[in-house]
Amino acid sequence: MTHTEIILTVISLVVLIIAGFYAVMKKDLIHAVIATSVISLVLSLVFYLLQAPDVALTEAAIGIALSTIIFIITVRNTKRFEDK
Amino acid sequence: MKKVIIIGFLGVIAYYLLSAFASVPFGADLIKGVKDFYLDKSPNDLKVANVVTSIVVNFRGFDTLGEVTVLFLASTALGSILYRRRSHDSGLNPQRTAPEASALVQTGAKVIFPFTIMLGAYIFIHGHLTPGGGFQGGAIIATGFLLMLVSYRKFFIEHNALTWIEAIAGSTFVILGLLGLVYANNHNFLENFLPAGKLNDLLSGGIIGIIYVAVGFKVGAEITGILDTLLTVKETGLDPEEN
Amino acid sequence: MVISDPVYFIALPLLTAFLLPLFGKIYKPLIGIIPGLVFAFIAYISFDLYLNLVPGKPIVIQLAGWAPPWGINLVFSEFSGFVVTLITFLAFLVWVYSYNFKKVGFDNSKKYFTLLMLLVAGSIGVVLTGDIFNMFVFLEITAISSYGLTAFYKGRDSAEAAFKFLLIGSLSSTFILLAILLLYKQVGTLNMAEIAVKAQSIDPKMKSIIAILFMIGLGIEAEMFPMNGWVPDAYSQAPGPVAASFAGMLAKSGIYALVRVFYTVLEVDGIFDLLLIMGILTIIFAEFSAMRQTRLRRMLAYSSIGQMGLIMVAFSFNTKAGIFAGLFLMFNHAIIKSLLFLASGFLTYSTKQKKIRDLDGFGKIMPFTSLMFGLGAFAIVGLPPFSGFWGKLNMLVATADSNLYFVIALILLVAVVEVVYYFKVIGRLYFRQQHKEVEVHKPTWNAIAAMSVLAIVIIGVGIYPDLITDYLTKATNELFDKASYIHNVLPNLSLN
Amino acid sequence: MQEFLTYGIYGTAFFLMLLGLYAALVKKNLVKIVIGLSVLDSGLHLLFVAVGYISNGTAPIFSPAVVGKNVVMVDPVPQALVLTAIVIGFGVTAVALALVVRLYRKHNTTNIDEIKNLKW
Repeated sequence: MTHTEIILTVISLVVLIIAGFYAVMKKDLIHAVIATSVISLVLSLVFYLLQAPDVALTEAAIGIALSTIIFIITVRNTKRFEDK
Repeated sequence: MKKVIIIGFLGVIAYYLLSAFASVPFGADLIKGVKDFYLDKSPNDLKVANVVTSIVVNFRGFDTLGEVTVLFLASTALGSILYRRRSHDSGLNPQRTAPEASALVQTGAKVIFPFTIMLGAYIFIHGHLTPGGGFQGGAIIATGFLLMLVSYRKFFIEHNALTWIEAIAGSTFVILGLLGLVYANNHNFLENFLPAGKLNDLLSGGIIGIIYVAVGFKVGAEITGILDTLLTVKETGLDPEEN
Repeated sequence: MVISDPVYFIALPLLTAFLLPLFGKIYKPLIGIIPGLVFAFIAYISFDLYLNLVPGKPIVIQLAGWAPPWGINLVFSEFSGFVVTLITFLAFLVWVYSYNFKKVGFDNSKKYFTLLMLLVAGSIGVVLTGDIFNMFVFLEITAISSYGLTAFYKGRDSAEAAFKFLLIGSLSSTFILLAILLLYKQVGTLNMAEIAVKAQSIDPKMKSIIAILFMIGLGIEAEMFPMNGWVPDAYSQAPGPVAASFAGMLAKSGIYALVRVFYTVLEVDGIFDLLLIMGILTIIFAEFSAMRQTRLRRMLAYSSIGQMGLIMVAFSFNTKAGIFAGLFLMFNHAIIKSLLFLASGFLTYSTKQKKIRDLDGFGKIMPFTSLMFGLGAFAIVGLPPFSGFWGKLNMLVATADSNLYFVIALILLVAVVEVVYYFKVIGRLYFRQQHKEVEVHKPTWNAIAAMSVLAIVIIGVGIYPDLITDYLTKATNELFDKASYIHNVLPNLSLN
Repeated sequence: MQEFLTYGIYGTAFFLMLLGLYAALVKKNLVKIVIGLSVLDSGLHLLFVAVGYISNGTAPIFSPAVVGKNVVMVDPVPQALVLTAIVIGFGVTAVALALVVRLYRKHNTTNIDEIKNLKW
C-alpha cells in the first residue's frame, strides 16, 4: 500500500466507526438508514483499496443503492421514529 | 439489567474472537491452499481474466446456483409474506399512493434510465474480463427500474414479463449445468463444454460468460420484483384481513 | 451412471422451482402435480442409489469438472445417503398430504410448492455437499424458505414467529461464516476432507474457538438449547405439513451438519463433552416446558426439541453404539414426529385456540386421525410394538456402554414425563365427553394415505427392526471411519 | 504500520459487528433490529476482505497490463465468498423488512414490547 492509500484507509475506518455509531444510536430511522448507506459507501472504498474491485462493485450496487432503498420504503410504510 | 448481561456477553465474544484473529496478521500470505491453483488455472486453462469470476461461476459455480436460488427464494417469500390484492378492472395499481415526482426528476429519470440499463448490461456481459458480473449488473439494472418506479406513478412493471425472464434465465443456468453432464469431458454438472477461447477476448471462457448473462437477467428481474412488491404495499393503516 | 447422479437431487427441484410459475400459466393443476412427480422421482433414485451402494465405496461426484479439493463435490455415502433417502421419502409424503391446494387458492399454492421444493433441495444440499461454504449456502436456502413457510398463513401470529426465527437464523449464519473464515485462513481450503487432514496442525485453542462457533451456528437448526427460542413458535404457526417437514428435514439436516463437522471435519478435545452437556440441558428444558403447554402444537414442538436433545446426547458418546442409537433416534424422530404433526393438523383444524382441552372426545368423531395420533404418541414414548421402542432401547444400551448412569436415569425420567403429557392428550381424545359441538373436518383421501404409510413404517420397523438395522450399522461404520471418508474424496491424500 | 493496520481494520470490523449484535439484541424497534443485522453483515464482509488481503498484492484480474508479469495477487477466494455472502445478506434483509411491514400492518406498531408473542 502506498502512503496515500494508507491515509485513505485510516480516514475510512474512522468514518466507518462514526457512521456505525450513528446508525445504531440515532432515533430518527431515516437518518440511521442513511448512516448504513454511508457505511456501505465507505466500505466499498475500503474494498477497492484492499484490491477487491468485484466486492466493491457489489457492495456499491447492493449495499449503497438497493439495501438503502428497501429500508427507506419500509420506514415510509411504518413509523419514522423509534420511540422511547 | 438485560443490557448489562448482553454487553458482558458481547465482551466475551469480542475477547475470544480478537484473540483468535490476532494470530492472523493482516496482509500476510499464510497459506498455500487452493488459491494458487485458481490463480494458475483461471488464466491458463479457462481463459478467464477475472479470477473472482472464474471462482464464482466455475470452480464454485454450485455456490452461485445456490446464491441465485436465495434471491429467487427471497422474492418468492416476499410475495408470500406481502401478498397484494390488485384491483383487476383498472390498469393502475391503486396501492401506490406516493405523490408524483417533479418534472425535473421525471425528465432526469427518463434520460438516465437507458444508460443505467446499458451500464448494467455492459457489466454482466464483461463479467469474465473486468470487475463485476451478473449480480452487480443485475442489481444496477434493477436500480434503473427503481428510478422509473419512483419517478412515474404510472410506470408499472409487467409481471408476466418478469415471470418469464426469471423462469427462462434460472432454467438456463440449471440446463447449462445439466448439459455439462452429457457433453463435457468429465460429464460433470456445470462443467464447461464450449471452447475456452483466448484470454481477454469477449467470447472467451466457454459457458462462464453465458451463465453470467443468465444470472444478470435473473438477478435484475428478481430484485425489480422485490422492489415492486415492497413499493406497492398499502402504505398505512391496519389491514382488515389480518385480524 | 448418467441417470442416477446425486446432483439430480438438487438440480431437479431447483429447475422445477424456477419453472413452476410457467407451468402454472399453461395449466393450473400442474402447480400441484409437477412437484409430486419430481419428489417421487428423486425419492425413487434415492432409494435406488442407496440400496445399490457398495459398502465403503460412497458415490463422490465432482462438480464443474474440477476434482476436490478445487471444485465442490457431493458425497452420497451410507450416512448421507440414509439421511437423503429419509428426506426425499418424507418430502414425497408431505406432498401427498398437501397436494390438494384448492383451499388456499392458486397463487398461494404456487408459492407454497416453490418454497417447499427449495426447502427440500436445501436440506438435501446440506447433507450431500462435501464443501463447508457450500453447506453454508444450502443452510441459508433452507433457512430462508423456512422463514417464508412459517409466515405462510396470514391470520395467525405467523409473522412474529417468522421474525423471531429470522433474527436467530441471521445470527447463526454470522457465526458459521466467522468459523469458515477462521478455518479457511488456517488451512487454505474449503473442502471438508482436506480440512480434516490439515486441521490436525491447527493450534488447539484456535480449533476450539472454531468448533464453538460451529456449534452455535449449526445448533440453531438442530434445535440446541439456548438457541431454540424459534422452535415452538415456528412449529405452531406454520401449516401442519410444514411443521412435519421442519421436524423431518430442517432439524435432520441441522443435526447432520453438526455431526459431520464434529466427527469428520474437526476433531477437538472436549467438544463431545460440551455436546453432551448441551444435549442434556436441551432435554431438561424441553421436556419440562412441554409438560406445561396447553396448546397441542407447542407441546409437540417442545417434545421435538427434547428428541433432538436425546439425539445430541447419543452422538456425544463418540462410540459406535452411540452413533447407532443416534441414527435410530433420528429415523424415529423424522417418521413419528411427522405423523404427529400431520395428524395434529386435522385435530386442531376446527378449534381456533388449538388448545389441548378442546380435543375432548375427538376419538369418536375423528376416529382415524385420533388413532393415528395415538399410534404416534405410543411410538414416540417408546412402547414396545413400535419403532420408537428400539430407538430408546439402543439409546439405553449405548448409555450403559459409556458408563453414564445419570444419563440413564435422565432418559428414564424423561420417558415418564413424555408418558404424562402424551397420555394427557390421549385421555382427552378417548375418555372424555365432547363438551361442545364442533364442525368436523374429515381428513381427505390423500392425507389418509400419507398418514397410513407413516403408520405402516412405524409398525413395520417396530415389529421387525432388522429392516433398517443393517443400513444403520453401515451408516455408523461410515461416520466412524473418518480415514475412509477422506480417502474416498481425496484418493491422493491421507491422514498423517 | 503493519501492526497498526492489522488492529485498525480488524478492530473496525469487530466494532461494527459488535454494534450490530448490540442493536439486534437490545433495541426494541423492529427496523432498528434489521439495521443492526445489516451493520453486523457489513463488519463481517470487511473482515472477510481484510483476511484475504496480501501486502502489495494486486486485484486478482489478469488484465492485459498484468499478463506475463510476475505479480503477487491477493487471495481471490474470500472475495468470491463475500460476494455470495453480500447477496445472501440482501435476500435476508428483504425478507426481514417484509415481515416488519406485515407486523406493522397487523399491530400498528414497530415496537417489540407492544407485539405479544415476540418477547422471549
